[in-house]
Amino acid sequence: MNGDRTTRQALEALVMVADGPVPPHLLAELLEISAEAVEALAAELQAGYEAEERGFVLTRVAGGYRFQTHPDVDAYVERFVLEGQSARLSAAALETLAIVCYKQPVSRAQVAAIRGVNVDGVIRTLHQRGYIDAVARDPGPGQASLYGTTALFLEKLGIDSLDDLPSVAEFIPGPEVVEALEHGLRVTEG
Amino acid sequence: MNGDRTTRQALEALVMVADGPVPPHLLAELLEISAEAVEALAAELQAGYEAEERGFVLTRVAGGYRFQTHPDVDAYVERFVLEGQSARLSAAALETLAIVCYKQPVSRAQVAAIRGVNVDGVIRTLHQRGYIDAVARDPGPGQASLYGTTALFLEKLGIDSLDDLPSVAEFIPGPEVVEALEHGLRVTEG
Amino acid sequence: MPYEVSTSVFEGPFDLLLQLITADQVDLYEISICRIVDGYLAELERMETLDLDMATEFLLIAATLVELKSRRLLPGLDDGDLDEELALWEERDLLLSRLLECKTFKDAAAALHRLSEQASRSYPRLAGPDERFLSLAPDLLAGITPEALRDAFIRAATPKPIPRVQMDHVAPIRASVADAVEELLDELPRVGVITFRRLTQGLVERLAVIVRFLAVLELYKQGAIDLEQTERLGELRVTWLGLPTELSGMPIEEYQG
Repeated sequence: MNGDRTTRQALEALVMVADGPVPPHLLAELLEISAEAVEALAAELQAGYEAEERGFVLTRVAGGYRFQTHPDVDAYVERFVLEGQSARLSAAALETLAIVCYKQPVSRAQVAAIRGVNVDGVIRTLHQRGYIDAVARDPGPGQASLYGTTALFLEKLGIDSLDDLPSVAEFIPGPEVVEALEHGLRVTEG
Repeated sequence: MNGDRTTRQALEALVMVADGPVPPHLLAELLEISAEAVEALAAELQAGYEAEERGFVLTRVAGGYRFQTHPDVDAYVERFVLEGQSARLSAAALETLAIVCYKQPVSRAQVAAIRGVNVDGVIRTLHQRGYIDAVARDPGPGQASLYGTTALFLEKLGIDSLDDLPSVAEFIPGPEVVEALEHGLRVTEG
Repeated sequence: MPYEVSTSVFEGPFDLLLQLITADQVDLYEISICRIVDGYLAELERMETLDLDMATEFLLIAATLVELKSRRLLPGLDDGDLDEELALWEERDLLLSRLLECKTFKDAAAALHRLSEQASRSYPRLAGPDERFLSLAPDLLAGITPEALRDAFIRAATPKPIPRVQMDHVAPIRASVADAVEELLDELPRVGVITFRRLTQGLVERLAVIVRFLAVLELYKQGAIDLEQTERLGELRVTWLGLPTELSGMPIEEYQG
């Protein structure tokens, strides 16, 4: 049936695009079917991937469903993770991390506004590496994720808490300075 | 054959764990096959997903392969993906982008001359959103930044490279438009 | 009104002219230059900051259009100076090629738009490797001290000045050709003969001067005044002739729509 096919495709698409496990009840809600139907559909997909000898599997982990690579090809994935990624933070990435660190909780858009460039890729990398995490949601429209640093970040930096970070207050120009700067340099309406 | 199966599975797995388009040469290196073999394998996978009516597609975009959701189920995915969706571009931004795209590397002043309006704000927005970047400096006096489009621009359009864009010759107005303009601007009556 | 200037999609002087000539199939002969000017002025007024580049661009176009129009309104000028005639053709060709270029990129932009609309229906997987592989990835924070992080923050948070011309002193322009015509209708009958220079003496804004000039041209077209210029780029003398009878009473009705 057509409806079934679309539901199955939508399930695959949702899990594919998610950057973490998707809870079955959320899938049920989005697909407008029961949680049992979600589980049945997932089982069907799992069997299909296995029969077709796909390089990925649909697994059920603590938080829900997600795609993972097939254990048989772990060696390739390991090499890719080791070799395919840069070993150092770029200056731009370091600035982004610093903003998240000192301004947390902060949204991606806020970081982008400070840096003046798109930071999506950098935020994703920092998130994947576990240095930052979504700690809250913006209560405003859009409910953007607000990011903060993690325990791993503190550990890597060699400090016990954010209070141990060097203070920046005396270095940052206050709002009145920024305003004066902008007034002098920008075109204002007469 | 076993070797083939593993290679195919590894290809699927590598694209699955990548967080951006994976260039064929990197896949070729990791899979220890030729770039041509990678492309053939990818084409085979694409055909397979289509035949099986999967909810995802393997696309070639911005110089590499990545998994994307199938456009047919976009209504479901849209509801799920709240963030990371880039806002629509205004008509002014699109026109500026078209000029940068077809004339790159190009200076702000050159774009402004074509559009007949100041483009500072639009250029800044496009730069902030990561669609264009300063790629060179004008060797002449003033050393103005010359702009070009980015890989993110290719991703935004869903194309593999600038070569996939229609030639600018296709947009040059036809004789009827030229005639209408000539008529509108004719010097003498009649 | 034979046509509408759609200012809501106003994107610059070429756009407006393109729209007028192609979309609306309006002959330049029928376009009231003054209405175009007023459309622009209304738009300039709406802009948050005065865009001198655009104002200049517009003036160049308006000047070319005025010249083309006057050529056609006054066919007797055909046997004028050949150099002037050629210069006018050159201006026209320049304007034409810029309009064609503008149209080319408008259509290219539409194609880019279609591509991006299509692409926006398909969402990429960006999840990255799962936690089993994370320990393999190189430690990106190796060698980074808290001080280095602070310095990076200060670098990022220090506002970068955007160099722009200081224009606080420029008052927003509040003039329209219609207003300028009214002013002239008030002033000219009283003075009779006046040079254009004197007529614009009190005006500081270049744009206001241009608006006055266009108003003068409009009255000339109506036959209300005579213009005299003894040498090229010389003093322009404006002589009040009186309002043609069919126009008196409602002389500038045309501008109010």
